[in-house]
Amino acid sequence: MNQILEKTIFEYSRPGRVAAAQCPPAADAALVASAKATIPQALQRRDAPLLPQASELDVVRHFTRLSQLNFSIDTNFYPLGSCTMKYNPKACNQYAMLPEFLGRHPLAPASQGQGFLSCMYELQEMLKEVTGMKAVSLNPMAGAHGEFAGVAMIRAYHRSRGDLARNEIIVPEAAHGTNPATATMCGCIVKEIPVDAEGDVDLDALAKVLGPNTAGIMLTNPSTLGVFERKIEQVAKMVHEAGGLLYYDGANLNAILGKVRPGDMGFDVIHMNLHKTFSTPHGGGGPGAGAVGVSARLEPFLPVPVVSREGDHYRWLSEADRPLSIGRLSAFMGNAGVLLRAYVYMRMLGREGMSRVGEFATLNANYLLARLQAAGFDLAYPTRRASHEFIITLKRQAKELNVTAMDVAKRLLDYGFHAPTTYFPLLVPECLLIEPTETESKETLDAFVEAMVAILAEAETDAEKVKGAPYTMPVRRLDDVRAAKQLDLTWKPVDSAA
Amino acid sequence: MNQILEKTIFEYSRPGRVAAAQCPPAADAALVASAKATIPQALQRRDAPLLPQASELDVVRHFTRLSQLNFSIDTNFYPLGSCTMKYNPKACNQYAMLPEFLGRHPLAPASQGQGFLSCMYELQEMLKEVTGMKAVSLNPMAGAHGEFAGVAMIRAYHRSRGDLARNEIIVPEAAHGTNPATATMCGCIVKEIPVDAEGDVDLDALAKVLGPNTAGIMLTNPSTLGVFERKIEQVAKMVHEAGGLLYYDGANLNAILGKVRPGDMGFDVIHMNLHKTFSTPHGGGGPGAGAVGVSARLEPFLPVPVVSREGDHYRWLSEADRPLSIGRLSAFMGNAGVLLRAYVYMRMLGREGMSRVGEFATLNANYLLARLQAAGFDLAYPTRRASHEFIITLKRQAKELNVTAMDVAKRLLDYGFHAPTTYFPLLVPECLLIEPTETESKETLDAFVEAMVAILAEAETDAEKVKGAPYTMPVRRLDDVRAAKQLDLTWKPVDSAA
Amino acid sequence: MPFIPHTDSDIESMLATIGATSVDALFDEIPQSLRVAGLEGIPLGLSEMEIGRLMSERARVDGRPLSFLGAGAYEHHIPSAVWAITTRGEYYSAYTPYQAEASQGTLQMIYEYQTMISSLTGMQVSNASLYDGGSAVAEAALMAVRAHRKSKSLRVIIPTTVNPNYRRVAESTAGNQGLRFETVPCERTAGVIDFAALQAFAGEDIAALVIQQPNFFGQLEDIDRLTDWAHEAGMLVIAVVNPTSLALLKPPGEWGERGVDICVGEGQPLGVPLSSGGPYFGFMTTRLEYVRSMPGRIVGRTVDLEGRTGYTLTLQAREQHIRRGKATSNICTNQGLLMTAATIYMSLLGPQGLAAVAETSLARTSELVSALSVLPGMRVAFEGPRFHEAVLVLDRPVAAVLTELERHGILGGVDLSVDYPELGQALLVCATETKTSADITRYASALGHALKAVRAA
Amino acid sequence: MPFIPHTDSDIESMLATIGATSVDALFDEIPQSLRVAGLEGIPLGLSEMEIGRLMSERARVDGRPLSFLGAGAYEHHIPSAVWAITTRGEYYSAYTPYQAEASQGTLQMIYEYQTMISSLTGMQVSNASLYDGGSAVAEAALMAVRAHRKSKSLRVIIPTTVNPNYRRVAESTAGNQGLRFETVPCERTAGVIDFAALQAFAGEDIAALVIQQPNFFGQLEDIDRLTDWAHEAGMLVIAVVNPTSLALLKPPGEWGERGVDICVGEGQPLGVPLSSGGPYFGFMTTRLEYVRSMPGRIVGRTVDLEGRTGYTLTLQAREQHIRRGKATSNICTNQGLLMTAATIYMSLLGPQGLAAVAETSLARTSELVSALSVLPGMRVAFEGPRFHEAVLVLDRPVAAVLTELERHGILGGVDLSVDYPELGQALLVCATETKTSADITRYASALGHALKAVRAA
Ligand SMILES: Cc1ncc(COP(=O)(O)O)c(C=O)c1O
Ligand SMILES: Cc1ncc(COP(=O)(O)O)c(C=O)c1O
Repeated sequence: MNQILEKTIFEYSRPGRVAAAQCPPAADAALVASAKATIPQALQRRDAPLLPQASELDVVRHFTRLSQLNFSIDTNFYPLGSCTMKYNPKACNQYAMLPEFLGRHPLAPASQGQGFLSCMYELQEMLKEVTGMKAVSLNPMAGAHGEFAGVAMIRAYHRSRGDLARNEIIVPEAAHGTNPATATMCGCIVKEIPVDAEGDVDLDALAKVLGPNTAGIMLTNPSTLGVFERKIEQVAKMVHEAGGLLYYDGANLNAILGKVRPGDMGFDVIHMNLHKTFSTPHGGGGPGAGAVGVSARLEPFLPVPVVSREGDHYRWLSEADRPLSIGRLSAFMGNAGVLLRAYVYMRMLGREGMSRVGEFATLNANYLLARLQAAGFDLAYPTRRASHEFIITLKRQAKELNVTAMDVAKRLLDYGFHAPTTYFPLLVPECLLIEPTETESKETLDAFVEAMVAILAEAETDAEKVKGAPYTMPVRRLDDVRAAKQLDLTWKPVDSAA
Repeated sequence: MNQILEKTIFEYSRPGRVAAAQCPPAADAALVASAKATIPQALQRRDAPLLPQASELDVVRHFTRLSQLNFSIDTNFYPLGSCTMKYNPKACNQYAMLPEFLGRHPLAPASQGQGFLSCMYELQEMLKEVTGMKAVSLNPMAGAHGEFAGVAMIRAYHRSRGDLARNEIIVPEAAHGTNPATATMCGCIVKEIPVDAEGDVDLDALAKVLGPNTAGIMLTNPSTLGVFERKIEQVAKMVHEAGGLLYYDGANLNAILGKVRPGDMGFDVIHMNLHKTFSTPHGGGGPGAGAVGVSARLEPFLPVPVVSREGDHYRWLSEADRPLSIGRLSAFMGNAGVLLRAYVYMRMLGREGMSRVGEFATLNANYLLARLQAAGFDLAYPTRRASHEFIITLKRQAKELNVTAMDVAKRLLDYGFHAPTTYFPLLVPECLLIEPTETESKETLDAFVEAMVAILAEAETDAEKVKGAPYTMPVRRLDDVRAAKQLDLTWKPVDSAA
Repeated sequence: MPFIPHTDSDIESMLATIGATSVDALFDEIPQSLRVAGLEGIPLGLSEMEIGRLMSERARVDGRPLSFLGAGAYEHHIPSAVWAITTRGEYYSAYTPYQAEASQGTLQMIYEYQTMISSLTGMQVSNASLYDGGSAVAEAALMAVRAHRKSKSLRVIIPTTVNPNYRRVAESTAGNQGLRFETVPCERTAGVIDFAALQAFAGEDIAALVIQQPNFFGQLEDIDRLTDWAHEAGMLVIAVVNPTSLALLKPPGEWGERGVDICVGEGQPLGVPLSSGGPYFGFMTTRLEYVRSMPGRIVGRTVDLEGRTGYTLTLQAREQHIRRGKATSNICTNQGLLMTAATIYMSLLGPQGLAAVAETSLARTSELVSALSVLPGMRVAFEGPRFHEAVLVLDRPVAAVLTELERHGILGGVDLSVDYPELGQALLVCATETKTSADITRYASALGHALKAVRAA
Repeated sequence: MPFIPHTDSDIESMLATIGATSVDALFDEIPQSLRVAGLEGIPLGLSEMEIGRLMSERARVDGRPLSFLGAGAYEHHIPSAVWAITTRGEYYSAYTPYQAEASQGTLQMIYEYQTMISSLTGMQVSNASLYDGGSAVAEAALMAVRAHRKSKSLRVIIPTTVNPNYRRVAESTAGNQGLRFETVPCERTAGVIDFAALQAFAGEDIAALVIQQPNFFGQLEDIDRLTDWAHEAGMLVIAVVNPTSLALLKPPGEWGERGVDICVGEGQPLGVPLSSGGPYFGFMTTRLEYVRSMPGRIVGRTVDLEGRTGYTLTLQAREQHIRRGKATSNICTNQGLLMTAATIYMSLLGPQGLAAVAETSLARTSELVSALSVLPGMRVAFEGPRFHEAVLVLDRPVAAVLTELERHGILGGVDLSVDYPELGQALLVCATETKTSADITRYASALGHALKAVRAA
């Protein structure tokens, strides 16, 4: 990590400086002048925008140095529960970035994109197969976007049957924030239900909320508690009998890839986070891709466009072909480049590799669980198998040593490990949700356990040390309260001394 | 910079681990077995080589982390005299790495390489123009390799005239080590001559060594002392009259690009470090490219192959076309990919950009010189203009404060600047040879001056601090003596605890 | 096993530690009845070498035609440095910067992005990206309804001069929350909002007016008049803009007396490859007063324990992971890497470079329009100022002409006859700075042939 | 000004600081008579956009034919990770690691490389690369002469089974120091060194024997016998090897009773793209006893002031920057970045992967030879074991047949009729793991057509 803090790019800026190689060749000046003259003064910009005026070297150096201030999969182990931070194969990037793929315009005719479209078609087919769904649309641009598509389809389905009252979406209290947020985005009412002491859905509570207003339930299985929902068949039965549909949040698909399929569990609609299970990069916050899969009865409602094959020819199906579609969620077809990466990844794994994902993700999680438990950490669900992830709770340490989950998380950074997910799910106090993924080696897991043990020892002998962490990052702990109170969201020229 | 030291890749290795996606698809097992059976046991390998058995993620992570332990142009200012560490435009890399260029086999026929060959031809032409030479060969793979080609041509020239006694190569004492080493490689005897107090060649000394054995003289101008050799025309006259030829070491071409041409100064043969003046990357030690240019009388001796244009068609000239050639210096045609990068760079600069290189390299050097001098640093040649580089000497500080050029160099690393070239040329005591290049901004130069001033102040108040530097690098100062005495050149499995 | 590092002995010792007899035993909580038999529909795995060859072959099938397509996605020069840096593992493979201390690179970059895009649009604050231009319009509509202090209306006016796909996305997204989109036709001379038709809404309770500039046809709207009218009518104003154009055109923050309230758009022109439609990124900027209604992540500058400057995600109470069902949006993963590319792009181009891109695109489009419209059977649909797109009307079927042009390796534009039948056989063409005069001549000459090959209707 | 950051005010204030009136004044020490007028021969500068388009067009002209060429440069699968990492700015734009503390990345990488290549060749020590395979052979000959303790001979035997271009490079390089290369013909049945002819040198004072394995024809030499014979005759032995083949073949360190003395070769097969011939890298390994005679950089592991492990350049007293005219070579800049790529390649492939590459190449070549040699007028030139190349002899002009194949998009091999007229119309073909059975079938079928099109001689 670069210990020398990097000033902002604006501080490299000097009036009149320009990375000249990037300017387009000067078009005929008279042509430009006469074209500009067609634009009335009132429509023209007066002052230049505050963009850096920097040399190419300064820009390259600045952003290269900035990059070194980041943790990333390529440099660090990232046991972030629910996020599936696995290795992103370089091949996926290289082949998605072939010049022909990059240069293809979204509105280029299908005749100029059979190569690309065939990848998309095969991706749809493969996703159907691994999820057990009947049809897939690749449009949604992230998990939450897929959730939106899913709930919108559920609503459209009920509406198409004249079942207009169904506007309640049930979510377990441990659900990811996007689940209730999505329900709201879709104009639904959120009904939260508790889980029982072993992490399964509380069936009595479920029975109570089910009714004629039930549109559906959103679940992920294994749940965000890191355990497999054992009563899933019963849940499906109850919800279906009540006239609701089941939505599967695919964020945890990695756990069961090739082992169980959401379609077989009774789910009617599912999104897949391709940036988790299918290893497209997280990119420091995105892009993702949240393809949706549906059972046969929801197929007409899928968002458009969808690729179809007709003989040897591939083409997009649009509104005209799918009059019941919930419509378009993206100006074009979603995150095509991300989809290409997922396609390359899936083809490299293949049939046999696909099931290994679930197996080794689960093996790694259970191994890490066993070792951490042996090292004295408390599990949130000690009687359960871990799926691809599991939760430890530092409630005891917080009480006895005054060291919180956040403190341990920050201290881990000093040991070169990204922190696990903290304080999610909210219902487990002082929790760390740990997901190692299948791509990490036993040695890495062992090193992580060692770091956790060392931090526990520090917490016992020198809690202040842990509470003051991190020490070796480019900055110490940041003042979030100040950030929210004294909003400073854009750089201003007067700052240059800062 | 990553402060967590990185173990060796061998320590990631575990028997049986394999980055499976990289293995070729299994060919028909029977075919493999029968093909292997044709190879006698005695010719087969018994034990597997000590290559890492690592996962793809471990390899990516290891080499990414290692990279962060480096300084580089993309992250740091590098005022390395004689090395011309300028910005390497990303475009040069991107366009040299187009799949068609990367995939082209060196023995592919010219008919399958007109695109590539046209670039090479135009590169030859442009290099002729900027150097004032009559013909160019692109073969040599670095500066020293170009020097070799040059001296070999000088020898071949004399030999072709029956002038067999000429085997002495004159070099100024300040010359780069590759000059005398090259003379030896070519079977010549090295004659060193001194420079005068102002850094020009000592003409009396030159006159004394010139004679019937003189093959030629190797000079760079501006010299490695950072000053322009003012008597160059006289030197040329004297050497030519003595029957010798003049060799121009193009390492310092950046200083005079578009301002003066070696051909016009009277040089008969020249090499160009494309990895300096023409901005191909240094790559942590290479590759470079050391194209050679010659006056008309040396053209027949140029190393082959050379691209020629015949009508609209480009082809390689080889031994058959150039019977007097000194021959082949590379198995194929030299560092083609480097040459493509130089081509892209030269086309982007163009005619007007080419002269700006010399101008701004010189402006930056003279500015830095003026500021450092004002800050109290001693210049080696205070009466002279700097060319693209200049020398300061810390002789006084070494004596008064016991702080050496090496100490200052190491301390600069802590300030985020790569050290200038130290202890070269050898004739200036405690010297720092400083070359900022034209691609650095005034602000960067100013920041460097500030660091130098700060270090000088430290040297005055706390010399031990400077002598103990660096402190913020991944390692402190290394024990070079131990490295040379207790040779440890390869990792051994027993080391794994190290 | 591709991407799985486990050796046999690893597996054995890990199982021993767990106390399980086999990997399969770890799935013992899953009802046996649900277990998958196999995935026969998935082909066997390929090595990287094989997939590389397959992808290269498919890419070659698609080729690289000379394209004059625009309509919301634009071919611009992308400096090599942009993606060389963006794909560095430290950006590419990092997670959302929730652990601020280990993510200062991404966070500072977002802060710099927020600064640039705010300034470019003339607004005060920005978020850290939305999915794309279309979804940004939808989010803006939802936000306007949420943020409007004086109106509870769910109605938003979105004229037909707004990109039809943006309108569709807005409808399918925001329609679910009951938003109703009112339409206003385009006026047929200048191809801009029919102001008279718009005025019909005066006096009604409407949350917002959406104005796209340049509009979908490339024509320039009279943004000052529209903005002031809407504000006077008690509506918020949502601008939808092309970021490249803002190097030349008045930024939404300065439209009319007060400037717009929310500004969104497609970020693709800023260094993002066309890539068949994505990943792109939507941008959104607004007034400071509305920042708490904004969806998406926001980065703020603050200090650490020792008083040093640092960056962190802020105002998270708007977001789903804190506020859940009451969040401003359900967005979580956004388009961070594309925003990274855009930040590097804007840094490399600078105000001068971006202005040159805009001017050159403007000039090339005017050159293109001149070259094409003189051909027999071709005419320019609209008069009045435009940016880098134009609608041409043909006297014969556009689709057939485009197919002819394809045979010359040219993608001649977007057929508008489906989305805008009222315009007749209309074609939307675009030329950016990537097109040379020679390209334009080539197009004109191919079009000459194509027009001959297709009979006039 | 591309790549120059100076603003007008920078220039002004810098000149003021210097005390010069103009930039031009800074050149006042250069005789006016020498000043260049202009560079009319150089075209005007292009923007990155323009050069990008030009290069893409030129690349397209060259295409991507199906190639069966070898002869010293081999098409292998290169994992994407190799160049994604190698081109990271921190490797790509770093200087030679003279400042060790600021170059631990490059230094440790070289140390790891030295370990791998030493083990692959079965030798004790390695340098950090030479220019290419050809120059490595030349340097090895010079080194052998220098290192030989008992002989002052300048004669080195280099049989015709060694790559003819390596022989040429050795000659033009080492010839200048008076080295004399003796040749030995190849024996015509198995295409290997004619041992009888070699034995004629017994008793003479010769510094070294060069043995290439697999030899230029792809055939395997009887390396144990040759090595022992040379050692007994008082010569040093220089091995020239293909690194891929060493995953299968006996490493030079184990040839004969004592192993060879110097081992060199072309590193290109280890992750370096063909790229029209370079940049590649030469490797060189040797016995510890000869390390001080070795040319090129060497990295050693040591400790820092605080006892931590670190890496540094060592034994620099061999090198030109210290020893000047008495250095072991004039090499300075080497091929560091290619060695970086090779180190990453070897790490990704591992012993198992590299063995699979070698075996598959072997198998594919045998498949290729079977498919081609059954065609009328074709025969295999040599019997005996080979690796992944083979010589075929035709009954008609090779050159004409190759030209025919080109029309089918196939580069059919290297025409040996110029370098080895004694073999007749000979063609050197190669198939690596990149070739599928379908490719081979395609070649065979095209060859069938080509043979028909060219009349037998
Ligand atoms: C369980 C769960 N559901 C949904 C999501 C939302 O996915 P995305 O971030 O791609 O919108 C996430 C991602 O963090 C998740 O972990
Ligand atoms: C003056 C001078 N001459 C020659 C060389 C040798 O060039 P190369 O390292 O490319 O062999 C150098 C490079 O360091 C140099 O500075």
